[in-house]
Amino acid sequence: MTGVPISWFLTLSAVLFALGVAGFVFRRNIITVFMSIELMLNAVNLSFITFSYQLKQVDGHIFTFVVMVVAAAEAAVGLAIILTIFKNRATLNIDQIDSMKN
Amino acid sequence: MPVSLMPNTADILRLLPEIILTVMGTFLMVLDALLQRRNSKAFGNLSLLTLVAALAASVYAYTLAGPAFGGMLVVDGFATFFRVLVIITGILTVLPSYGFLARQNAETSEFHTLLLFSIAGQCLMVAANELIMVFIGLEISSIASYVLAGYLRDDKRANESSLKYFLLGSFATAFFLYGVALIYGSTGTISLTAIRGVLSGPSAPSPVFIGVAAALISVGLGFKVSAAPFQIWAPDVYQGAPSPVAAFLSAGPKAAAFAVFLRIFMTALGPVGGGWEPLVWMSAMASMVIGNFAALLQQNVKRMLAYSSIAHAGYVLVALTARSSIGTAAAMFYLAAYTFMNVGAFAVVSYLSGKGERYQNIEDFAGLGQKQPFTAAMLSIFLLSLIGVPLTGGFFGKFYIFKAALESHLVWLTVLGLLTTAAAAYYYLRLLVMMYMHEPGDAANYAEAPSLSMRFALVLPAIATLFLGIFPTWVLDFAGKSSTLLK
Amino acid sequence: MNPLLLVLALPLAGFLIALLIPRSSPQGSRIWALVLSLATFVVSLALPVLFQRGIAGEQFLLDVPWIRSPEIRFHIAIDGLSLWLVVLSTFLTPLCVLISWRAVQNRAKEFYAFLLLLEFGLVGVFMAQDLFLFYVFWEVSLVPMYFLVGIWGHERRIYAAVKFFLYTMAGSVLMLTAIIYIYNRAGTFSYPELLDMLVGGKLMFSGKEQLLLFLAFFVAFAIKVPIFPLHTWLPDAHVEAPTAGSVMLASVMLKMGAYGILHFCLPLFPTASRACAPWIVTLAIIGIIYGALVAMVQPNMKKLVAYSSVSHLGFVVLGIFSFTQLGFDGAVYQMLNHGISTGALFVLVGILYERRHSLEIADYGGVATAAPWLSTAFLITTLASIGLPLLNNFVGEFLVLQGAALANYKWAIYAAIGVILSACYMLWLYQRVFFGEVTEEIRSHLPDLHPREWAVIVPLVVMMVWMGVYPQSFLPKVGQTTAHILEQTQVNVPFRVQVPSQVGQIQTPHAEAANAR
Amino acid sequence: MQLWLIPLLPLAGFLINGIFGRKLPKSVINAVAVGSVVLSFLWVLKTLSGLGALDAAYTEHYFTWIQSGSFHVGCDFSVDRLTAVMLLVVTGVGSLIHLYSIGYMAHEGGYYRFFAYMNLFMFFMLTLVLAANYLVLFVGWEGVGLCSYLLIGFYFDKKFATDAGNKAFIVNRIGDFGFALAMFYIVKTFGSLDFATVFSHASGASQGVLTAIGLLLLLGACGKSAQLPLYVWLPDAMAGPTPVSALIHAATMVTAGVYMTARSWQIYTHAPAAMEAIAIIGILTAFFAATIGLAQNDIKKVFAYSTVSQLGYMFVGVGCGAFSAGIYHLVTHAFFKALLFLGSGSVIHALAGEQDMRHMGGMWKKIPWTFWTMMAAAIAISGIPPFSGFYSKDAILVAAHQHEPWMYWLGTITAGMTAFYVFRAMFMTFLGDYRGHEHPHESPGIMLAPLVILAALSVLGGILFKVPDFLAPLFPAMEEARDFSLVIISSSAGVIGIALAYVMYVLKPGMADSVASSFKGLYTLIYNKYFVDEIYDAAVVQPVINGSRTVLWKGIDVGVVDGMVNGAGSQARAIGSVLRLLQSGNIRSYATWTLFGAVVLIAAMGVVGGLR
Amino acid sequence: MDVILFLVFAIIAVVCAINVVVQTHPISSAISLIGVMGSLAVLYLLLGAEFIAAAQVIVYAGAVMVLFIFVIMLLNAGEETRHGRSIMVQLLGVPLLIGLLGLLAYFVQRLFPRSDSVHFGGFTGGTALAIGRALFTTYLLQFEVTSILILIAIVGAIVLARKELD
Repeated sequence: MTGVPISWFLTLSAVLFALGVAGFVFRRNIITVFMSIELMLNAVNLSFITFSYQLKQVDGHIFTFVVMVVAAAEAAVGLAIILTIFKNRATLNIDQIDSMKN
Repeated sequence: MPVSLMPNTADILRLLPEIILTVMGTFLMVLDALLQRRNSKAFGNLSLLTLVAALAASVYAYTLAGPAFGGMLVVDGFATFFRVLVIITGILTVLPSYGFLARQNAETSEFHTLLLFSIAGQCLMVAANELIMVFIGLEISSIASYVLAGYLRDDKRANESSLKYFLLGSFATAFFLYGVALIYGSTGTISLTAIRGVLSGPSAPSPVFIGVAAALISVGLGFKVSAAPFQIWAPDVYQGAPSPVAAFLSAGPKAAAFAVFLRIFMTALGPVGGGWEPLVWMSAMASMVIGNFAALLQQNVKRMLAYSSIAHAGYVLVALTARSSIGTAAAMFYLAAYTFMNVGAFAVVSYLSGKGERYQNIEDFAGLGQKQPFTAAMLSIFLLSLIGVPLTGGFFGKFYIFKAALESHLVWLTVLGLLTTAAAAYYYLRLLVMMYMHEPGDAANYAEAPSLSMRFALVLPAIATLFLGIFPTWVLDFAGKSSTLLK
Repeated sequence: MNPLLLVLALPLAGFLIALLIPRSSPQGSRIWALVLSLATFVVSLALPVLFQRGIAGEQFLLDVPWIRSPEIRFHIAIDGLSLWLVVLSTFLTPLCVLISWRAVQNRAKEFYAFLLLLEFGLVGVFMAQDLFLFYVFWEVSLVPMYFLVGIWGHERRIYAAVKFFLYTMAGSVLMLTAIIYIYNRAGTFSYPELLDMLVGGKLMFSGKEQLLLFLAFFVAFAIKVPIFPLHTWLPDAHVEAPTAGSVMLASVMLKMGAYGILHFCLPLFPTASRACAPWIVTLAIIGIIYGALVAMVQPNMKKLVAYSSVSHLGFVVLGIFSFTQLGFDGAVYQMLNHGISTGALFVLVGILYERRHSLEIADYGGVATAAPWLSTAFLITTLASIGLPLLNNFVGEFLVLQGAALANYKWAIYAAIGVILSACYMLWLYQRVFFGEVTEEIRSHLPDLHPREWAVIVPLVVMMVWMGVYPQSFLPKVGQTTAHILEQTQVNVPFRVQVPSQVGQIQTPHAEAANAR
Repeated sequence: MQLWLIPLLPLAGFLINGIFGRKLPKSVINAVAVGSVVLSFLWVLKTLSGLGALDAAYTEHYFTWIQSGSFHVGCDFSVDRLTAVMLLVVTGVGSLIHLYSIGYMAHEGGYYRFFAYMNLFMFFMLTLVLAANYLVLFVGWEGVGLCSYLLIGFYFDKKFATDAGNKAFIVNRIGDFGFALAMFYIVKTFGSLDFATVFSHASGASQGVLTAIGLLLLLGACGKSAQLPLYVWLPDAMAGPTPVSALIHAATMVTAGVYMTARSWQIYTHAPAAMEAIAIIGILTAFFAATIGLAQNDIKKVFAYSTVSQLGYMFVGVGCGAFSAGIYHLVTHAFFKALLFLGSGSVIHALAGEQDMRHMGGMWKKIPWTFWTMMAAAIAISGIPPFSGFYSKDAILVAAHQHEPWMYWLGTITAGMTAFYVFRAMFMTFLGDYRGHEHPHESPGIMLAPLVILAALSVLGGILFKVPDFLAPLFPAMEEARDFSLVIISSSAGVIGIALAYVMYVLKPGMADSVASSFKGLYTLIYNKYFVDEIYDAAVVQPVINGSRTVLWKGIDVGVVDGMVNGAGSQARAIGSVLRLLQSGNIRSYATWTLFGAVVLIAAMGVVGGLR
Repeated sequence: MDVILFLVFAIIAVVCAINVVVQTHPISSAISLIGVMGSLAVLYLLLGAEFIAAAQVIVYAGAVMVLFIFVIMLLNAGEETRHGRSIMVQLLGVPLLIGLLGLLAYFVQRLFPRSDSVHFGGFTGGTALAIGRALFTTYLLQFEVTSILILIAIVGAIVLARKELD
């Protein structure tokens, strides 16, 4: 019976990762940028799961689990930071957060 | 699949520093909630107490060195060295923070809580012997420091630096994770020692692949140690962050991240060293050049120190490029010296910057040598050490690093490094010139005599800097002994 | 108690204690500095007295471990070469204290502290027998001088100070590289051990290694000497420095370079030094003539003296690279002579500046009428520095040129032109400053020497005459060491390196790393 | 025999007057200054009498001066007949001139300074002649140069004086340059500087080497003895007080070159080419300077050029191998030229500083003593028998004829010109009627006494002191070919010169100007000393100074080298400012940069890792 | 069967991901991100990671994304504005992305040429039981330490977001 080649999964994760990067680089709304990071993390998770399937191990799952927790924590803090930014500048456009340069 | 039963006491004791830090951190938080009228000094004293206790604990933990929690952690000389280092960094951050926080009339309890947590995270990082542990430690330390960077939440620059640090940090972390995933996928394990086993074994994956994974990992770690080409965030974040925090960021996470760097690359990826050496080599060269040259034009002292910290990361990477236990020892020694001189320099900045951190520019240091001779003298020691003048830790560290580099026949890397040192002298000298060769300006005139805690914050690192420069043997031996453990 | 250690420790102790003197009492600092530097000088006089004739190698050896790994030892000693340089430093420091007595008013405390620290560093440089220690002192002497120039200097002091610091830094990092490299090859920093290993064949440098190491050392030293074209920091530093700074800089610091070449470069890398000699001698001769010519057209007294130093130090280098006994002796003697006479010149210029507050030659004229003794002292110094017989420089220049002539007669011809030119610029200077109609303001602003200045000038003049009339009280001790160096540099297997081509074929770091492992 | 006393007495005088002079009364200064010189004169006499025949050199070693390796130079003095002659001349004439100075300088400022310098000069001059090796000789050599510098610039508030001093010192330096190089070559060849060693081995050395040494020494001699092309300093040196001109620039120092070459005769006899050079330079200088002398109006300038010219004669003597003749002329010249200078000094003194002969005339009535003594000297220099000048000049010319007839003829013409311009000076000064405004008065006895003594010496010196015979054992003998025709021709040249002068300046005073105007070009050329100073200035001095300023200092030093240094700095800053562009502050740019780094590293790892 | 399953959800994931990137309104990005997560959850199941799949839906798609949407609403962030620009992104953005994707994909291909393929039920170690055992034995420490992480997140959020007391 035909299965799905491992490398397909991995490629998918690579694609998603790249798309996450793209979102980070091209989107201007801070929140969207932040979501792109989540996308990247998901991509990585997919790789972990795939590998642990291939290795028949649970470690990858644990790692993914931890990554999820971290993502949640980061979300909490990150959104708080975004709040303060918005409070101080009344904008979510990432291009306007560049008072410090050179 | 290794199954360990419930942890025994030894495990707990080896984890003692982290436990103390977290427990006390939580306690501070609760205390803050309970106390009606809060006495801002008390929290500072408490966290100092905690840190000292943690210091003692980590020294004690060293007496029963060994792996803990089924090899998730390993408490060895190396770990202890860095635990002590980050905890000292914490102490040197707390000392100047008294006056600073008072000046900015900011909350103190959470500051110390977060600081303690972040240090706990770094202690975990340096002791971690397994990638999940590394990752968690990294995140604990990072998330705490994201918040710390934006601690003055009504300060636009603080917000901005916090956001930049956070977004780019997470961005880099994602790369790090991807690299870890690839390592895991190719070696089938996440325990560093096990990885080393696989890589040195018969069924080792192609070094090319490890190289790529290493590259991805070095994105994350390079970001944390602010090594080129991932240095770009550092100047903005350091400038925006409150000075004590900037001091902390430039030393604590950096040291911890370097510890991880060393553990992963020397221990886990050691067998395929030839594969990743060019990586570190390029990064080192870029860091030294970018850091030193960009610093030449900075007017803002915090930015200047940021660039200098980039350059110093470059020097440590040179030691890593040597790929020898001597090199590791050199890196460890240099990080120690760097911590003292850099945190010391930042302490002076936070002392001088005044309310709302008005005075951050080089001009503001004018005439400090006449108005505040003591402070100026201390800063001069730090600057001379950063330049690398003999009898200071900075010099001996560089000397030891380049010795290691030359032993590994990295002649031209050494020459380049030393030449950039010479160029670097210029921007440190500008500060000396300002302090001693110009007439006092506002900042120097209005600066009140340093408080007791500030005096400690200056004298301790100064003494340490000179001690490392004149009697390096003791530290060197320890570093040398523990560096061999990485193999 | 080892006298060397005492000579080294006194200034350091003096420095530390000077820091404790309250800044409210500058007089205290002055007196303290004077007392201490005099004490140091007196102690240092024990060295030539106790110095044993006929021992070429190190004397008053003190060797205690300092850092365990890499093994660095606190290893100090002196030989006939460093003996007089040490004494020179200790001799000049009290004079510098005296000459700054009134000139330095603001932040006197720091000034004298730095002066003592400087003495410590300089003396240390000449004593260190451990390469690492040598480097330490080399750099340590840099810092106080940087501050002396930068804080108490004239208008463009900051530019000068930074330039001075960076120039030296750039050179010394190369030296550091070489030192480390040698350590990695030989496993020791101890200079005597290294020599033994070289002699015993336990340590061998390939032609290229030796050449590159030699150059690394040489550039560092050449900047300090300074050798044309690395000299441009000197005029600025001299002009901007306070009198004491100029004196210490010209009289002692420049000697660090020449001393380094003679004491380290030649014995460690005999073949390379001999191979490079022609190139270096060419530079030295260019320096001699060039320095003199440029000095001739300087409108500023200190600048003039500075360029004259470039010219004089050219003789030293010429003597060294003539690889003859006479050349060596002459070079060493010339170092001392230059120390005395140029030091004196700076002192006298300083005295003029204190009175007239100008260094421009054009602002003077007819001083001889107003201040006859000052002019006499200046005249004697001038004559000394243009190498008039019976005054010190003559002996040195004669030996150097004679040595050069023995090595290659053409060198002597070219170099001797410098002797003519020196007369031109010095006498012209003297004429413009001291001769001519005396203006009223000169007459009123230029009192003659007062006792404190006498106390500075007389010793210097006495030394000029003594060293000129009876050099035998100095030369023999030097000779025994230089003879030793000469035999160390006898290369029995001469190889001809074509310097440019050799330097050209430098390997890439990758290649280095690759064929290393 | 404490030879060292001879120079040290004047040195003591110098130290005493130099250090305490300002406080001392004139009488003490005189006592010290003159006393010391006279004492050393007496000591010379005692020494020489004690040394007896002096067939061999008598040497004293005091201490090793310089030692390096096997090479060493001692502080040694030695006396042989040549030295003896020089010692007598120097101390003798020296004493007289010191005596004279008491009167001459009586009203000058810096009295003590003057005598201190004079004593110092005596010290160095005596060191020079007593030296037993080249280096000690060089000490004296440079020392006398120094003293002449100091004394020429004695009136240091006058620019021309100090200029002249510098000129003298620097031109001498050029000579010393040659001398020094000669010494280096000697050491290279003989390994020692002691006369004894060098000369005893001279025959062994190759001719080429000896020629080189000889020529280099000659360069030194040319500087010191004001020969072509380095004579330019001597005429200017007249800026100093007249006794200085007499002592240093006529009698003693300027003859040092002759002494030195004669001293080194062993070298020269083995280097004919060098000797030829000496002779040619000598004769040319003699002629050349004489022509200039014809048209000078400053009385001291006249005698200055005459000195140059006479020194030329001495060189001819040495160059032709007639060393003793050269020395002989040196001695007699010391007498009459010193006398001429002192006499002119007395005239100037009488006229309160007037030096231009056009403002003189008819002085013989007013200052007869001066006139008659000077007349003796004038006749002597013109080589009229039996005056001293005749013998020495005659000896030289005879030798010249044996060597190269054309030299003889040129010498004879020069002799005629010498007679002409000396007497021109005499007539313009003393005869005719007074053209000045001062009220001349005869000088005091203390000044006249030396004049008289010197006059006597100029008259009888030739007969009394047969220097050649005295020196005969020292130098190689020359076959004596006394050809009276030569003698008559040469001395008659002198007579003609005098007669011509008498005609032009006494009988027909207008004639001189008409002659001058008829040979306008030639006259202006001579009158302006062939523009040599101007040429040197334009050809050497200015180019060097301007070149150094514009090219070396502003160009290379400030421009190129510092340009590069500062350039490096600005380059670094340029790099820095490029890096600043990265730091745009924009998070997305930062992310892109980070991404860039990541991609580069990954790619690099792939490539390095051998990806294919 | 598996292949179809994979392809369907892979395509959904990619499309949604692209949507995340191209949408200019954060809400639509957030919605499509949830889509990605959902489809990934299915793929997790395919890979035998039951527990993670569940967690993915509950924690990620549930809690975290809700938080996001909440904040978006709170700040009522609308269409993103176009101030300022970044030359760097415009110049390097696309090529770098292509480079990254190319490299990653290429390496992944090169690493796992061995075509052991995935089919449902090929690995059943991902049950809640297995995960739980691992978490409370081998990875106990990690599990405990994550709690600190959460704690910090709380403190941090409070520090940054709470109202000024004074």
